[in-house]
Amino acid sequence: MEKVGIVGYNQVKLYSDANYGRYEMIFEAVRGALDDAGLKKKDITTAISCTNDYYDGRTISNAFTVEVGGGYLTDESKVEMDGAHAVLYGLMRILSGNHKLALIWGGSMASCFPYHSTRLYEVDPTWERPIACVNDITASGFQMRAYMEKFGVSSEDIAKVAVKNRKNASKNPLALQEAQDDNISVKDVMESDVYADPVTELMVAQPCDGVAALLLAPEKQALKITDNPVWITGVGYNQETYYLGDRNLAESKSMELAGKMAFNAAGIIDPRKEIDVAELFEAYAHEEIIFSEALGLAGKGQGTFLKSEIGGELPINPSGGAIGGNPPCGTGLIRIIEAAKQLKGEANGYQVNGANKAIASGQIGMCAQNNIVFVLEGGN
Amino acid sequence: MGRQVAIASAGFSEHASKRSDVNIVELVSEAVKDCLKKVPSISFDDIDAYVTGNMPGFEGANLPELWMTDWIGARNKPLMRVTTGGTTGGSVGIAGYYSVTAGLPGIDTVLAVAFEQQSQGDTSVGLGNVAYGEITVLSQLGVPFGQVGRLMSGGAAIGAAAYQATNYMRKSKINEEDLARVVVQNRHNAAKTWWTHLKMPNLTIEQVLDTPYISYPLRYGMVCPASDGACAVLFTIEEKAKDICDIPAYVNGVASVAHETAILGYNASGSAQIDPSEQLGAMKSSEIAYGQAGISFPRKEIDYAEVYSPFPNQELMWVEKLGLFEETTAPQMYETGLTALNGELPVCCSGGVNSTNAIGASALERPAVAALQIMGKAANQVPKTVHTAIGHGWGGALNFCTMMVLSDEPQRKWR
Amino acid sequence: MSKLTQRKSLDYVKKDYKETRKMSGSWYLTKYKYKYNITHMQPFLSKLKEKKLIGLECSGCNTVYFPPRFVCGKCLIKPDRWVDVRDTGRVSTFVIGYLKDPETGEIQERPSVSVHHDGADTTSMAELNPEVDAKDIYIGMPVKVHWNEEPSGGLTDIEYYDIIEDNSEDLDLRED
Amino acid sequence: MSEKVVVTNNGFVRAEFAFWVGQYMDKFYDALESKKIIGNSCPKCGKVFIPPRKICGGCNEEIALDENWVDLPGTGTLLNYTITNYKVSDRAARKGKNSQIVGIVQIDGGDTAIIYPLLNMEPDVVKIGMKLNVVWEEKPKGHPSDIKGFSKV
Repeated sequence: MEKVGIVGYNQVKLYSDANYGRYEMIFEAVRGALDDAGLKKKDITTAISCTNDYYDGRTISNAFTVEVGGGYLTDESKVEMDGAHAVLYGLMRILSGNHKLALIWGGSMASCFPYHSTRLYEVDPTWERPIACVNDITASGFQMRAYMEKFGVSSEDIAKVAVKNRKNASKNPLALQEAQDDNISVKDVMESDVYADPVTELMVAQPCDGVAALLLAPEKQALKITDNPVWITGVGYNQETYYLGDRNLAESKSMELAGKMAFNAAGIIDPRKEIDVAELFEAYAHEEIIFSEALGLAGKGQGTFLKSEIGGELPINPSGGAIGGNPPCGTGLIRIIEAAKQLKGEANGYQVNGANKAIASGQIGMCAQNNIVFVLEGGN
Repeated sequence: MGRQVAIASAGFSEHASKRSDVNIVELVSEAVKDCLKKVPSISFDDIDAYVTGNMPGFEGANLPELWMTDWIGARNKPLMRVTTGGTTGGSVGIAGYYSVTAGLPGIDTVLAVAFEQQSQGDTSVGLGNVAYGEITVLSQLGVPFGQVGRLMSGGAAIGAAAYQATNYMRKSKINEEDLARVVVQNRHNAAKTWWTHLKMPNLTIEQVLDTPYISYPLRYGMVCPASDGACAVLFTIEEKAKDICDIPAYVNGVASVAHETAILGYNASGSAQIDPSEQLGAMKSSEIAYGQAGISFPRKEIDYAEVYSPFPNQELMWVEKLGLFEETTAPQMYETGLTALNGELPVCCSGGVNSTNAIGASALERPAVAALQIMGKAANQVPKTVHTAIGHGWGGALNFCTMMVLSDEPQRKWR
Repeated sequence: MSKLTQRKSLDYVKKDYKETRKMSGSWYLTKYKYKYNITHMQPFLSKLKEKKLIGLECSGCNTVYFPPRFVCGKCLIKPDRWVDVRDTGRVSTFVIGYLKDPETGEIQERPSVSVHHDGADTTSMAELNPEVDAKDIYIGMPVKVHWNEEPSGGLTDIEYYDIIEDNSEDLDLRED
Repeated sequence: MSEKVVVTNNGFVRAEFAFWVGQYMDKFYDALESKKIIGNSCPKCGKVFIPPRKICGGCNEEIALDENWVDLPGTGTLLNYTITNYKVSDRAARKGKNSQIVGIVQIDGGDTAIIYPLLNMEPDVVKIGMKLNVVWEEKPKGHPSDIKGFSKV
């Protein structure tokens, strides 16, 4: 795969109930990304948005975002998954050679919609939805218990991930304020209210308001725009089967296959050694561990032993991850931006030293049914 | 740089107002089955990735692609979902094209699937819901609720399209008979295609004009139905396509340009599209797509067109905007039979969206039918040989437009 | 809306499918909120109170947005120049809705128009004087704002639009 | 610029949906109505699906509508469970006072599992691998709620 450059990005600060209009937030993210790259509206040749009709409360959620989202009279489309999938589509468009600059934006305002109900709409409407026993809350409990049972891991070990991510988030000025806590302990996490046993409230990535935007350009153009682009050298995405009763929730088959595809594209043989930093979209603390195992960053069942704090052997989510703020449709995109920041050395306060290769992931579905992984490399 | 892409096969489910015998995923599997039936050498194992899409607000299921994983053979395969309202199908097709042309490792053959089961939801709430959010602003700015409702009532069930029709009719100085003629041609064509919804082999212009107005200038007999149905299209690289089928339909140009929303505007701030039938987005789309395909004289070079026209005035408008006819001349072309099945430039021989409209699938059915016409496998095959054909899609709030240019020859000129 | 209108469809070749069970579900949009930043509307609304119309002009492309707009899509910047807009304009497009009166069951013609104000580059949805016969409306018809007697600083200060005499030379405009 | 004015408006409609269940699920609900659980099996790999499906995702094999039906008992094994106070509906999620135990249950003779509440149980007696019995609604009406849940054998 040819490499594609990330030439600009921007993320609006995450709020649980933002004093922003929807269009205002989109505009701020998009305009900021263009300013970051020093470009104008007319430079955009394709715009990909990522919103969801059920998150925006309207049919065709992108019909009215054309102007504010930089899509006016450009080759435009919308991916209705995670923001990271929108980056995938933007990447495909750049790789086709048809386009010179792709603008990708994604996000939503979780303060404006009943989040758990919209997640319930994902459930099979002819079978599981009428009784609502399957929803994102119970699914998270099943997933964590499946992992703990299979590998004999305690919930304290998993709570450590939440502690690490919340501490990291406190150093990230754009993270959700409610998630930032520098003094949090494992005990605090364990003693917070039960979400879906064994998951507790503080292990959950809280949905919030936020929009992020990213600019992609082919190699030649990227070097004209900036001296120091971040390169996307590999991508992989995959979807596993649907019903929770059919799946092995202790592992993530789709993440494993997505990782294989991405590492194959980027020529990575031993991800554990070659990757310096990872930004994974963990909707719950245990997902970070399951994903790091699926990606080969840790052995099966060994994920909790990985030293993943900033300064550790393989820092995961130095920005605080999705636990540091989870705007639906934007989270995966923010992971890519945070990974790019690490590679450019722009992560003030939570910089991983000497980071040159990073991965970033996005997901959708119950227990991360569909996953996507990007491999990013620094320019210098 | 991008690889040459071809359509190797396309399939449909039966369309009807109520496919009450199947659920969403079973409906989709019917189209996938029909698609793969036409290419016996391909099995599910040969499909490397999937693209799907629908208009979720009409069906009440969020992210339905998760549910249908097993029904389309996508278990443990890469899958992406694209939705853009009315153009969803077209966008899915374009995403299928980009998935193949991008050359991601291991992805050569992609199945694009689009569907809609409208009988499950309330279509008028679904359509109105495009703008409900914007309407709430008006009430915030001091407009009483009742008046907001009245403002919208003009558009009502068929939305801003009626505004467009008024403008088009004035510009080309046509009357309702000209509109009815388009409807009659479409419905007759639909009767000859097995999967369509409104099959009316004996419809006459008088019958259409006898139905009441739904919203001036459109009558009930002229508007599209709400259908249940699905469509699947198989995209692959040039080398493989040659092995799979005799005549692949090469994808030589794609575009999906968005203009701003007409009539209401975002934030309810009005619209800069003074004439909603102007359609800069469609013109720009066709310009880009023809440019990629190396088409300089669309009128001469294109042999077959499938345009997205839920309403007859749009069919007339699109064939002009896409450069197939001079402005305002389309109605005469329909009158002389130039666009009929055996005419010089057949248009919508599947009956078009006017006869079958499963919204999410409709815009994918256009390039699908166009590709089948090139392959010589269409249900209502035109007698002449089709070398170059276009499949067009329209949607959003009058503002999205997708284009796909297909040909029996790969476009070697590019790159 | 369909309940309010007269419905008549044409016969077609139908195929019947087995009717299976239905599971119900709802999309509670009543539980949704919609957030809008209307800061840019404030000067416009306060001018309405003085029975004056102003639009926002984009300094990138000089497009005058009326009603004012938050972002100019062409330039992707915020328009920032206020300009006066006249209270006259022309009908840029229209439709006529046919709605059943809920009490009498009579079919009523309800025109709905889009007005392009002189001095603005955009159109807005509007209502005509209720006394206007729907059959008389044509594209390009000149109209003038009929102000509400007691303006309150809201969009309803424009009560409706009156038809004014068409003095354009090109009488062809009236042929439809 | 003057002070920022952000307005928040509420939605005002509700869209109703009626999902066709399809002929496979229709048969399944017919069986539930007579307090029976049925599944169908893949002709290729032999996996038994509850509820029945048209296509086996593993083999991509279509299962004919009138063949391969399997009658199943009202007993099963607990594979996984969770306890939560949240109640989610199409409308909202609420945190109630009482907690509910929800389990993934594999019906004996089936290869896929279904998710239902565990009834009349204290959290400390719930053990993965325990045997369970179906608890039927008194008047089944061909709906997923005909199975009220599962209780300990």
